[in-house]
Amino acid sequence: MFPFSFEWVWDTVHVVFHGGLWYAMSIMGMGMTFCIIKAAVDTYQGKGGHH
Amino acid sequence: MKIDRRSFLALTIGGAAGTALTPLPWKLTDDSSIWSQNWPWTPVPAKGENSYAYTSCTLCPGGCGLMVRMVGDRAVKIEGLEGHPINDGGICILGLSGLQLLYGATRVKTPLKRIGKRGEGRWEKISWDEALANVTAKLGQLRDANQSHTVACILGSKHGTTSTLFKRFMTAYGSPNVMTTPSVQDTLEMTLQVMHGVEAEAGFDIENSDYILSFGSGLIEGWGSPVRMFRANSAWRENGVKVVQVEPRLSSTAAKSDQWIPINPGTEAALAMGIAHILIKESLFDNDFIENHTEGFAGWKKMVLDEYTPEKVAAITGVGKTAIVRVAREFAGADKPLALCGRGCGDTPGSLAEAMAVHTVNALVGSINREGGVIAVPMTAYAAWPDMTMDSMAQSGMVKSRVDGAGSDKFPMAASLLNRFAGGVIAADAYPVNALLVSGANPVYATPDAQAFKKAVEKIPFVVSFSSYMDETSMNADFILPNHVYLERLEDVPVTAGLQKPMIGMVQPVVYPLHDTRHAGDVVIELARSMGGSVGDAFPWDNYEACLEAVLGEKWDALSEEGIWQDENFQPAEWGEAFETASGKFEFMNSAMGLMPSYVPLSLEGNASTFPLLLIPFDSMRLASRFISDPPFVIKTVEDTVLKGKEMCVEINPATAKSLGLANGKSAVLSTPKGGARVKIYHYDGIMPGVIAVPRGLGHTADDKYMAGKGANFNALIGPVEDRASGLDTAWGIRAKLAKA
Amino acid sequence: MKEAQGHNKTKKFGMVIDLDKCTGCGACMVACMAENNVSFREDESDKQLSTAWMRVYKMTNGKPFPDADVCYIPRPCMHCEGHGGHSPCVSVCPATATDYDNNTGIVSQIYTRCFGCRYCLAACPYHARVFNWWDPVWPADMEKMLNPDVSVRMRGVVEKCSFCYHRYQRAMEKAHYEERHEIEEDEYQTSCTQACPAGAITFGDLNNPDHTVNQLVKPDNRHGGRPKNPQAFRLLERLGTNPKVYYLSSREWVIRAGDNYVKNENH
Amino acid sequence: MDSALIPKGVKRCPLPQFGAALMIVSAVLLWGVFAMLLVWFKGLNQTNMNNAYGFALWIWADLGVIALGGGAFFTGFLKYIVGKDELKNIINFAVLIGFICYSSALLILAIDIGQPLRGWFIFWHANVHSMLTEVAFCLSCYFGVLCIEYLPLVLENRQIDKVPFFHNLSHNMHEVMAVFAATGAFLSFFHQGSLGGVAGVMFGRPFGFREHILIWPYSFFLFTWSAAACGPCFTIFATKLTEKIAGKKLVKDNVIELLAKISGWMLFTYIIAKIIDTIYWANVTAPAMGFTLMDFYISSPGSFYGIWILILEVGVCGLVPALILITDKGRKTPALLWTAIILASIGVLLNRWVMVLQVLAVPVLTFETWNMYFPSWQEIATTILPIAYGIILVMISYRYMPIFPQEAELNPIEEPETAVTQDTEAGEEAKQAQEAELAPAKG
Repeated sequence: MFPFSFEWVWDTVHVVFHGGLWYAMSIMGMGMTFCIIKAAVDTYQGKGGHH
Repeated sequence: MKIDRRSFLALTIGGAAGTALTPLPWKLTDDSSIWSQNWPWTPVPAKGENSYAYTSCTLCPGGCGLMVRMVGDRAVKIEGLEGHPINDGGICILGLSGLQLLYGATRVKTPLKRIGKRGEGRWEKISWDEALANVTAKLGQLRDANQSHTVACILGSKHGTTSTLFKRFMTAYGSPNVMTTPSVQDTLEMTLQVMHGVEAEAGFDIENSDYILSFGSGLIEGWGSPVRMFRANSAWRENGVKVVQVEPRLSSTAAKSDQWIPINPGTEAALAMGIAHILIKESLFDNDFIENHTEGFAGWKKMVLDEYTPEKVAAITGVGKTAIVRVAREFAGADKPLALCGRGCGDTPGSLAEAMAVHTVNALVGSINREGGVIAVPMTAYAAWPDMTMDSMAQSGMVKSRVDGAGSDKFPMAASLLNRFAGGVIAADAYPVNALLVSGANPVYATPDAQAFKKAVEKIPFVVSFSSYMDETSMNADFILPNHVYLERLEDVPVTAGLQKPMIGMVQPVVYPLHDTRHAGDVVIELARSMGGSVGDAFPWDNYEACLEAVLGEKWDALSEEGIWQDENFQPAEWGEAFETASGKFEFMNSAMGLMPSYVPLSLEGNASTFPLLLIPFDSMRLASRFISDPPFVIKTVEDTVLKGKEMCVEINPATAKSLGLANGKSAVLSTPKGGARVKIYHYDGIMPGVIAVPRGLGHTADDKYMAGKGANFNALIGPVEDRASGLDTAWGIRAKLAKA
Repeated sequence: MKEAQGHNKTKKFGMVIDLDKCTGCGACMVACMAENNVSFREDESDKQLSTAWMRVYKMTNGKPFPDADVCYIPRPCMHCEGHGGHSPCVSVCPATATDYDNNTGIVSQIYTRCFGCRYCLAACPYHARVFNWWDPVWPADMEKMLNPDVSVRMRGVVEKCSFCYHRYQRAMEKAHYEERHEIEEDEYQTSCTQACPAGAITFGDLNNPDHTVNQLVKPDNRHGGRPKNPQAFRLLERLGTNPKVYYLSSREWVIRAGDNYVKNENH
Repeated sequence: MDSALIPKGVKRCPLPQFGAALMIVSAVLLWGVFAMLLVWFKGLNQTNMNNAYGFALWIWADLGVIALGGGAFFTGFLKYIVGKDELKNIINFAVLIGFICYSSALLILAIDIGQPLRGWFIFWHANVHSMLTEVAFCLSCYFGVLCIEYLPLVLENRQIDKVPFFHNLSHNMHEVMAVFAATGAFLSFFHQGSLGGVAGVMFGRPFGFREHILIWPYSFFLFTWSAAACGPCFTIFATKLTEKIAGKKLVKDNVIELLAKISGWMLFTYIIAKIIDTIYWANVTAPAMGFTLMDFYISSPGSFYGIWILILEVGVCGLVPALILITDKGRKTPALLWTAIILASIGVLLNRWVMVLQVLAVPVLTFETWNMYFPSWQEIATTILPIAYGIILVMISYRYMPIFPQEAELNPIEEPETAVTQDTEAGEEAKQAQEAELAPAKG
């Protein structure tokens, strides 16, 4: 899973496979972080309240 | 309200997020998997110093050498002893499983006294002193009442010091009723007695033979010394030795042979005579031998030429004429041909006339006492036993007639007829049997017509088992005086399973006795001692080991050091000196006893209309059918075409099955005049139409759940048919019927 | 891939089983069970649930009486090489719990790594792999006979024949202790080979021309180890599993029964 | 009682009725949970699997639900990548179905493996050559995506939405949903395929093995394709079923028909590909291994796999629904549409069954016979468990979240006399809710 686990070999298969995987995960991670931070900011600016 | 919800949500989500960030969940995940890798209920074998202990196997007459791998004081694996003359590193499936007998759940751990009903399995643990006191008292009583002859003893083997001690005890005590587990060797001995006039074991020089003609012998299914036979079989393959198997069923032996000749069950003798006919008619026999070393050929020859023409034989056996002629010619054409008999693993003695017929086929080509032939191996009294004095009671007891009729005018040659014991006990013509001692045998399971035998045992008021295991015989005993398992004891095992040379193997303890058991030999000596008088005097040794050392004399050193003794410079007697018959020659017929090689049809129990099928047994290396039952490892290897769940499979030719409407794999009821069993149908193209076969060695009722309640006991389906010449059991099968369940 | 301690010459351990000599006695099965702490249960008659690393199958020629013929065929793990170590099972194991050792050609199984997905079971056409459906139990004193060289497998993992790899390790340790780099042919033999009373099983290094296995089958390594000996064959040769267990037989029907053929196709 | 939680502008059955229904389904759920616990504590001996049938009902269920859940990724793909905007009216439900299917798949896997506590080794000690590794990674990642896609719906619950932070969060998530959808589609294309690869790479199993393109066997592409084709059919089926139970229209026909048309063509093209694959496999791949097509379909003892199963899968449950769905009339005739979506769903399930169980049933060694298997009650219960769980989740989501944007519009609530004030408010908030819902589409 990680380059430091002993199954890891620096070959194309590993790089491509895990590359794609980490890529996808980071997109999701960053996406969510963005949303949460933005939501926090918006809330601070008083958006979205019903009153 | 709102506040609450908000703070609540915040708390939960914040809490969850918080915990996720701590190492806690990760640590727990890791720990749980580590735990799953070290479940406390999954055993971890203890380490220890590695070593090997050497001994011999006693689980069958084969006499293999063993090396037991030890880790500390644990025996972890039994392996074949390299360089041993019989098995040289090889080992059979049962021998490999010996440790499961040693460490298994079927052991009897202390002397036991029955408190429930016979066979109920309720026991009271007692001390050895109490056990011995009880047995001594009972035997003493009987002896005082002049009933010593009403005590019977059944032994697993007629050879070896332990058996001899029992026999010696019985003699000193005053009972002629010592019986041993029968086998084809008994019949072969008689054959040699009649035709050679010698007291000898039949040995077979299979390794040097170049043509093997087997009349139903399971050469690789337990016949003789199994591992030796396996090695021989492989050698035959390498050296292109031709093997012809005559048998109604495609057994493993038949499948491995170069030619399988299916034959009507029980007509093997007829084929042997048919072959003799061709040998004589085409004068393919060994002139020198026939001319100079045989007696009564002329007369017998006439009979053979008249009675056993290929046509007649073909009609009886179902074997084609051409096949008969071809086999006869091939046999005669070979340099060192050898004909063998003894069906399956050879536990059924079979008919004397048949053994003689097959032996004659060997004789005709001169395969007697020569390389690659049958060899009369004299029963060397290898142990020197001191004389003993028999008191009047012993003497009067010893002259009484035997319960099994062995040695009587009817069966003069027989030394033991276990098959007639049950009948004798139940009839109680001369006298009832008041006590029974059983050692190294499990007759309640292994004797044909097991039910009758059980009835007989029920009739005997006092039964003592010396078995190490809670087998069927122990279950029906009143006292169990458990012997050490062979891996715990010292013992000599003379190998008599058809070897060319006299050989003795040594059983040496590889582990300390696990339980409160005692060597049967020691127990016999103690019994005798406590009986006192001349009985006690007949046993001057302190214990079994002292006795063994004393009687073995100079062989002791060899045995205790090499673990084996064999008569290196033994040479089979030359034809000139080989025969000690009246004529000093090989005798084709014994007119005095009215014996001659011939085919004596066996009248099977049951009539053909109610029982249209012929049921025959088959032996398999994967099923122990003698006094040892299959350990878990071995029963595990039994094929699902032999045993499925709790039902055993019956082999039936698809054509026969079709005519009876029995589908493959379906349950059915098998019944014979003796008993019945629920079975599974197994369509097998390798069995003759009209004949069905079941395995021997299943259907145990005692022992542990790994063996008990699996299939049916063949011995409960068949009854003994006594050979009118020898009195031995000659039944090769029984009539049967199969019905849909 | 694991590095077999300190020697460089790559070996390819394999087995040759002479079906003309095999009597189907079953000694190999029990020799294996005793050596490798294989568990057992009350009812073992359902062979699909029975744990056996070595299993002896019965083949029949399908002909009616009296032309019927049977032949027993022992089946250990074939230790397939496939193409470049991609045996059917090794390539599918998601957790690298089974591995092809290029130094010995042995397919290993790491029980503590396996989490029991059974993909390897499904992938192996020889049914050489078995799953531990139950917790292993040794009744009475039978735990005493467990071999310390082989770990006992817990419930829920897959196990299979290892060509008695622990014996190889022992032999290598001994060799190193005696400052040898190589082991002799007879120093490393599997339990089944040692026990076979018929001497039907031969074991050794297929790459080593001095070893009997090599001489018996003459493997053609340029063609995926195909035997040059016409009487030698491998099970399911056509699947390209490239197994290291070879069989010898003088019977044509037996050799043909080793593989699948489309009707009227001759091999 | 729970009216405060029910979205504005829509009508729901009374709580007791809802509760009663919930009870019944929960009973089934508990039965499944009991079986699950049995398996976890006693081990896989609770199943009827054996060494010849290492994969069985559960793996089939896994492949099945993932195929049926394919509607989520494909609808998302169509809406956010291709830009079929109408689909916004069904995407929520598609996501919900996807979420249910994938969570079920993960649950079943957790039951299926012999050492659940070590299940994570598949990630930690990943063997990248194994299709299963790929499945595990993408599956769990995509499940993450589904959670992200499902979360806004939860946040849109009337009460939660009142919390400004959550309101904003769901709003922002809608803004970037395209990115997530794209990621989801990417992941799905792979793991759907890898599930096909599971059998396709088994070169020891002539029935399952397929020739490769690069590292992927044909079955890889066929699986993705069939999931994309049949997943939406199941989404439609679930929608229709919900409408039937709710007794009202929830999604406009044009939306359904659009989706039906697309999956119709997907299915049609898939079936053609499948037929070509079958022909090639039967004439080239299998014979090279010594098998003819009929060797796989003989009804010998222990095998009930006759050629009928192939005809049923490809013909009845493949070609037929495809033809219905690509015709305008077929889509517009309710009866035909129902038939088509049901057949298509069965078809894909049948395909997964064959690619798991028949693969193992076929004897490969000449001296072995067909393997027989019938699931134990524990297997069946644990397989029904997800269905019950799914129903419950749909019930709750439908009751408390604005799953169907068009519901209010399609089922206007006629003003009752009582509780006037509340209802005017209701109207207001309903509008707001809808704006919030429509926002991403605008932005």
